[in-house]
Amino acid sequence: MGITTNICTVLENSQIASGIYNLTVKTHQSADAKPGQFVNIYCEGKTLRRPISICEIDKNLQTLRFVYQVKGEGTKWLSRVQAGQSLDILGPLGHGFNVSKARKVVFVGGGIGAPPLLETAKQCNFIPDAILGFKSKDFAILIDDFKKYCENVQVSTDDGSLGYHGLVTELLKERLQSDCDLVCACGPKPMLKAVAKIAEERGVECQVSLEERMGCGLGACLVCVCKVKSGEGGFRYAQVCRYGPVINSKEVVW
Amino acid sequence: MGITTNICTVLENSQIASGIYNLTVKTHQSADAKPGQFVNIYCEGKTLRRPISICEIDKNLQTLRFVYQVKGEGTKWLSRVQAGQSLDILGPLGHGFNVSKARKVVFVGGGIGAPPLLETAKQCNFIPDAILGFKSKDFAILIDDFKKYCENVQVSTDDGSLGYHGLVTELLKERLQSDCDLVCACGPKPMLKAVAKIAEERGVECQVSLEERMGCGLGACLVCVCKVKSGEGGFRYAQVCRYGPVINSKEVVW
Amino acid sequence: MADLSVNIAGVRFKNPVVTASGTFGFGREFSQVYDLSKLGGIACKGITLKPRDGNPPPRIAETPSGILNSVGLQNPGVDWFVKHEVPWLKKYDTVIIANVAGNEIADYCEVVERLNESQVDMIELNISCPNVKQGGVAFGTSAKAAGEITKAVRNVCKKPLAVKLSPNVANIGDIAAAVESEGADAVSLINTITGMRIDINTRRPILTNNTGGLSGPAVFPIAVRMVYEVSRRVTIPVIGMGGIATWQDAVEIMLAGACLVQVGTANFTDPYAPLKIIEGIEQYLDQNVISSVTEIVGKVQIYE
Amino acid sequence: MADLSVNIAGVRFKNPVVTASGTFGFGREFSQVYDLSKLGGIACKGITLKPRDGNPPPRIAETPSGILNSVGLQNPGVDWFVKHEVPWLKKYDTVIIANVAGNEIADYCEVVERLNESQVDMIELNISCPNVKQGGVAFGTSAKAAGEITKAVRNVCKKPLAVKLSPNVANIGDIAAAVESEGADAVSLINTITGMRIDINTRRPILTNNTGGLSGPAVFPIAVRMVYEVSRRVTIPVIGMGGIATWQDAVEIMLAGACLVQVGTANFTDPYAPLKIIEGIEQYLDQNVISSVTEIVGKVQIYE
Ligand SMILES: Cc1cc2nc3c(=O)[nH]c(=O)nc-3n(C[C@H](O)[C@H](O)[C@H](O)COP(=O)(O)OP(=O)(O)OC[C@H]3O[C@@H](n4cnc5c(N)ncnc54)[C@H](O)[C@@H]3O)c2cc1C
Ligand SMILES: Cc1cc2nc3c(=O)[nH]c(=O)nc-3n(C[C@H](O)[C@H](O)[C@H](O)COP(=O)(O)OP(=O)(O)OC[C@H]3O[C@@H](n4cnc5c(N)ncnc54)[C@H](O)[C@@H]3O)c2cc1C
Ligand SMILES: Cc1cc2nc3c(=O)[nH]c(=O)nc-3n(C[C@H](O)[C@H](O)[C@H](O)COP(=O)(O)O)c2cc1C
Ligand SMILES: Cc1cc2nc3c(=O)[nH]c(=O)nc-3n(C[C@H](O)[C@H](O)[C@H](O)COP(=O)(O)O)c2cc1C
Ligand code: FES
Ligand code: FES
Repeated sequence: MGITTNICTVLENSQIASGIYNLTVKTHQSADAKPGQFVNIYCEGKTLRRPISICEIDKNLQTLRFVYQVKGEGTKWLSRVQAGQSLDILGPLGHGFNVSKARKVVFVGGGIGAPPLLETAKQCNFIPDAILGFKSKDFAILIDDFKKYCENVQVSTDDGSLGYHGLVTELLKERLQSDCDLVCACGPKPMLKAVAKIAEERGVECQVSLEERMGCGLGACLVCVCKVKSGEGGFRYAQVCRYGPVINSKEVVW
Repeated sequence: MGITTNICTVLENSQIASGIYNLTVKTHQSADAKPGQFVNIYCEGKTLRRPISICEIDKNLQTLRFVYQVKGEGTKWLSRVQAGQSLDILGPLGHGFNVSKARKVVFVGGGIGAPPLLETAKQCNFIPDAILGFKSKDFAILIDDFKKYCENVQVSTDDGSLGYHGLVTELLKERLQSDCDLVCACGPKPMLKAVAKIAEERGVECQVSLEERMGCGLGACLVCVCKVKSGEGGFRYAQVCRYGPVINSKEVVW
Repeated sequence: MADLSVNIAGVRFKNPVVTASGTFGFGREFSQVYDLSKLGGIACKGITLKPRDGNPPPRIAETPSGILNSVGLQNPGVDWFVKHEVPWLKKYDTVIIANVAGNEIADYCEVVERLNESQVDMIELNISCPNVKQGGVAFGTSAKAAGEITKAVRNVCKKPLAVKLSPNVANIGDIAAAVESEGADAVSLINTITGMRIDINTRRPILTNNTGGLSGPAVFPIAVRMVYEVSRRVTIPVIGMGGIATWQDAVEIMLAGACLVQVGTANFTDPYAPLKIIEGIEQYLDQNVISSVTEIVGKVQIYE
Repeated sequence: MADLSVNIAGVRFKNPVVTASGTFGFGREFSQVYDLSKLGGIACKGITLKPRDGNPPPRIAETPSGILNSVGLQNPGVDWFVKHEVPWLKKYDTVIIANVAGNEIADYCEVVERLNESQVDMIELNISCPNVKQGGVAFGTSAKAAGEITKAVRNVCKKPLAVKLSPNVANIGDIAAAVESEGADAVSLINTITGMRIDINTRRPILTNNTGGLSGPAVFPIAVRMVYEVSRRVTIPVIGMGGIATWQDAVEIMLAGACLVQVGTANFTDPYAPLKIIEGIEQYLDQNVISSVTEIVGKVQIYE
C-alpha cells in the first residue's frame, strides 16, 4: 500500500517567478517519496489530476515542496489555493533518478524542468554541478537553491537577460570536457534529446525525466506512453508514469 | 437595456438559520429592482445560473439582499463565497407583486418562500400583516425583519417548536375573517394552492410567486413554464421567469 | 482588423456567430440585454404549422457541464411567426434563420411555403428534435428519410436551405451526404443528444418527458468530431454547434470545418456569450495576422 | 446491513461495483492503492489474440467533465494474460471479467477459446472500441453485425458472456435485442462516444489518433438513457457504465435498469472512487430500509 491519496494541508503557495509558484504541503506521503518522483494533484472540477514533480522532500517536517508553472485551467486553479486550505494529492508516483552509483553528476534543467532535479542534487553522494536554462530572467527559478547543493551552478537564458546567452546544451558540451559520470536532465523534449545525444557521444550515462499527458498516473490505463527500445531495432510503449518518468536516455526512442 | 449581468461585490454572506444564508451585494441593478423580482446567479462550474428572489432593495446604498437555502451544488458553492469576493448576477428579472392598489395585504410565507415578501411588505401603502410558517425553529428566518414593516406577524411551525403548532393555512383561515383585500404568498406549491383556495373562497385577491426550473431566466427558452388558464377551460404554458414569478392565483392551473 | 463576414448560400453574415434555435426565442427577450444587430444571425425557435403547447414542466435538468431539455417545440405557429415575429426582428441588422419542425413531410413543406413569402433570410430544417413523439428526430436518424424530406422541402423552398442533423446516429457523414445530394445548401449540426436523469429520492425522471436532449460543453468534443467528419464528406457549408461557450471553442470547431457557429446553451450561462465569442475570434485573427475568418475554416492539420 | 450481492449469469458479485475495462489494467497497479478484494469485480483491459502496441501518444485529452482517450487496445495478448495476469488476479476474492477485442470474428472466437480454459469468471465482448481501425466499433454499430459476432462467439464460449455495446448508434435497443437473441447472457454499456479536440494554437488534434473516445461525467446522462432504453428491450441483465463518479450516479443508473455498474474514468479522478461508491450504495440502502441492492434495479417510475 505504498501509494495513497492524502488530503493534506497547504503550508505555502506563492509566486516565485513570472507565472511560477512554490507550493509546500504537509503530508505523510513525504515518508516514501524519492527524488524525481511526482504526485498527481486533484484540481477542483477537473476530471484529470495534474502531475507535478517533487522538488524537495523534508521527512522530518513531513513536507513536500513543488514548483509549478501556470499553464491552463488546472494549474490556474491550483495557483489560487491558499495556505491553510487543503489539497488532494496522489503519490508518490513513478521512478526517479538513480544517482547512488555516480561520482560526479551534472544536472541539466530547462525551465520548469529544474524542480525535480533539486531534491536529486541534495541526495547525491558527491557534490554535483548544475546547468539551468530559462527563457529569460523573469522565468528563472531555484538558482539559489541549487547553489546550496552544487559546486558549480551555471545559468543560461534564451535572451541573455541572465547568465550565458544561449542554450544549456552549449554549456553542457563545455562542461563535459571535464569529469562527469552521469547527466540528469529534465526539460522540454527537444532539449532532452539534444542533452542525451551530447552525453551519449561522450560515453556519459544520461537519465532524462519525460512528460506525457496522463490518466491514472499509476501505470494501469496506458495513456501516458513513450516509445522505448525493445528487441532488434524495435520499440514498445512504456508508461511514463510508472516505467518513468525518469528513463535512461539510451532506452528512449526519440 | 433594463436587464444586465453585473460582476458585483459581496458585502455579506453568512448563515442565519440551519443551512440558510443571508447574502448582500453592492450592485447598480438595485436601481431598477422591484419587490418580488428575482436574479439569476452564476455559480462557478455550473451551466445554469440559480434563480434567487430579491429579499430587500436599498437604492441609496445600491445593495440587494437575498436569503437562500443550501439545496444542491450551486447553492453550496454560493454559501462558500466570502465578503469581498465578486458574484456575477443577471437581473432584475420577472414580474413581482403588485400591492399598489391594496389597502390591507396579508403575506403568507412558507419556509424559504418568505424572502421575496419582505421587500414587498416594505412597499405597501398601508401596514400589512404576515403569516410565516417553518418546518421548525431551526429554519425560522426574517421574523424580526417582518415585524419592522408589519402590524401582526404570526409564526407557525410544523413541529410546534416555535409559534403556532400547525400550518400557515390554518392561521390564514382565521386571519381572513377580518379585513384583507390581498393575499401575497410564496412557498411550496401545495401551500400556495391551499392558500389560493382559501383566499378565492373568501373573494380575496391572491398573488402567488411560483418556482420552476429555469434556463435563460429571460423568457426566451420556454423551459420554465407553468400552466395558466386560457380560453374556455383551456390552458397555455407561460414562462415563470417572465410572465411570473408572481401570478394572480386565479390564472394558475394547479 | 480581420474580416469577420461569412457568406453561405448567398446570405451574408456580418460575423460567424449565430444564436442557436430554441435558446434565444425570437430575440425579443435578449434584445433587453444587448443590441441584436451585433449578432451574425439569429436562429429562431423551431416553428410548426399549428401552434404547439410543448411538454409539461420540468423541462430542464442540469448535468455535468451540460443540460437536458424537453421543451418539445412549444411555439406560436408559423402564421404568428410570419406576422408578428419576423417584422419585429427585421428592425435589427442581422440574419434571420427560421427553424422549421413538423410531424410529417407535408407539414414541413407547408411551413416552408408560408415562409417563402416572409422576410426570413434562411431556413433551417430541424429533422433532429428528440423531444417530440412524431417526426422530429425520426427524419434525422436514417439517410433515406433525411434525403426524402430534404428533397420534398427543396422542391417548394425558395430560400437558402440548411438541414439540421441529429447526432443520435452511427454515421452522420452518410446523413449529411444524403441531404447534400437532395439539394440542401448547408447542414447544421449538432442538435441535442438524447439523455435522461433520475431523482434518486423520488425515483422519478427529473424531466416530465422522461428523457431530454443533452447540450452544453459536455457535448462539445462530439460536435467537433461530427463537424470534422461531415465537412470531409460534403462540399456544402457546415454550420457548427454543440457546447460552444468560448471563442476558443468557436475557433476550434471552425478549424474542424464549420463556416459558421451557433451558440445555444451558453446563452443561459452568460447572456453575453455570443458577443464575447465575436470579440475573441476577432482578436485571435488579428493576433495571428489572419485577414478573414474564412481562412481558418477546416484548417485542422490532422495526423495521417 | 443491506445485501449488496448480485448474481449475473450464475456469477456472484459480492457488490455491484466493477472497475471498467481499460481504466484499471489487470489490477496490479491499483493493488498498491487498496485491497482489490473489496471490489465486486474487475473488467480487465481489452485483450486481443496477439499483443498490440496501440496508438502513438498523446492518447488522452481533457474535455468539459470528461476525457477523450485513444489508447487503441495496447495489450500483451491473450496468452500472456492467461499465463501471467489471471493467476495473479486470482489471489483476490473478486470476479474477473476478461474484455475481448479483435479485428475479425475469428480473432474474437480464438481469444474466447483460449479464455475458456482460464480462471476468468466472465467474458465481456468489446464490439465497441472506437480507437482501432479494423473491427472494434464496426461490429457494434449494426444490429446484424452485432448479432453475427455474438452468435459465433456464443458457439465457442464456455463462460458467461456479456456483450459491450457502442453508444455511437441511432437505436441501441435494437443492437441489444440482437445480441440477446443470439445468446448473450448480459449486455454492458456504454463504451465511449467518438469525439475530437483540436489545439487552436498548433491547429493539430490533441490526440495523435485525431479522434478518441469520450468518457466521464459528461456522458452520464446519455448512459442513463441508454441503460433505460436497453433494459426495457431485453430480459438479460444490463451492466451499466459511463460517467459514474459517485454513489448517487450508481444508484441512478441502477434505477434506470443496471444490475451492476462499472466505474472507469472516475478511477483517474479518485482511485478510491469504486470503494466510496460501494460504501455510499450501502448507506443509501440502509437509510431507505432496502434489504437487497437488487430491489432498486429498474425501479425508476417513469411519467406515462
Ligand atoms: C511526470 C510529470 C511531472 C511534471 N512536473 C511538473 C512540475 O514539477 N512543474 C510544472 O510546472 N509542471 C510539471 N509537469 C507539467 C504539468 O503536469 C502540466 O503543466 C499541467 O498538467 C498542465 O495542466 P493545466 O491544467 O494547467 O493545463 P491544461 O492545458 O488545461 O491541461 C489539459 C490536460 O493536459 C495535460 N497536460 C498539459 N500539459 C502537460 C504536460 N506538459 N505534461 C503532462 N500533461 C500535460 C494536463 O495534465 C491536463 O490533463 C509535469 C508533467 C509530468 C508528466
Ligand atoms: C423565481 C425563483 C425564485 C427563487 N428564490 C429563492 C430564494 O429567494 N431563496 C432560495 O433559497 N431559493 C429560491 N429559489 C429556489 C432556488 O432557485 C433553488 O433552491 C436553487 O436553484 C437550487 O440550486 P442548487 O444548485 O442548490 O440545487 P440543485 O438541485 O443542484 O440544482 C439543480 C438544478 O435544478 C434547479 N432547481 C433545483 N431546485 C429548484 C427550485 N426549487 N426552483 C427552481 N429551480 C430549482 C437549479 O436551479 C439547477 O438548475 C427560487 C426559485 C425560483 C424559480
Ligand atoms: C432549451 C432548448 C431548446 C431547443 N430548441 C430547439 C429547436 O426548437 N429547434 C432546433 O433545431 N434546436 C433546438 N435546440 C437545440 C439547439 O439549437 C442546439 O442545436 C443544441 O442545444 C446544441 O448546442 P448548444 O450546446 O450550444 O446548446 C434547443 C436547445 C435547447 C437547450
Ligand atoms: C483509457 C481508457 C481505456 C479504455 N479501454 C477499454 C477497453 O480496452 N475495452 C473496453 O471495452 N472499454 C474500454 N474503455 C471504455 C470503458 O471501459 C468505459 O466503457 C467507458 O470509459 C465509459 O465509462 P466511464 O465514463 O466510467 O469511463 C476504456 C476507457 C478509457 C477511459
Ligand atoms: S497515466 Fe495511466 S498508465 Fe500512465
Ligand atoms: S427560463 Fe427561459 S423562458 Fe424562463
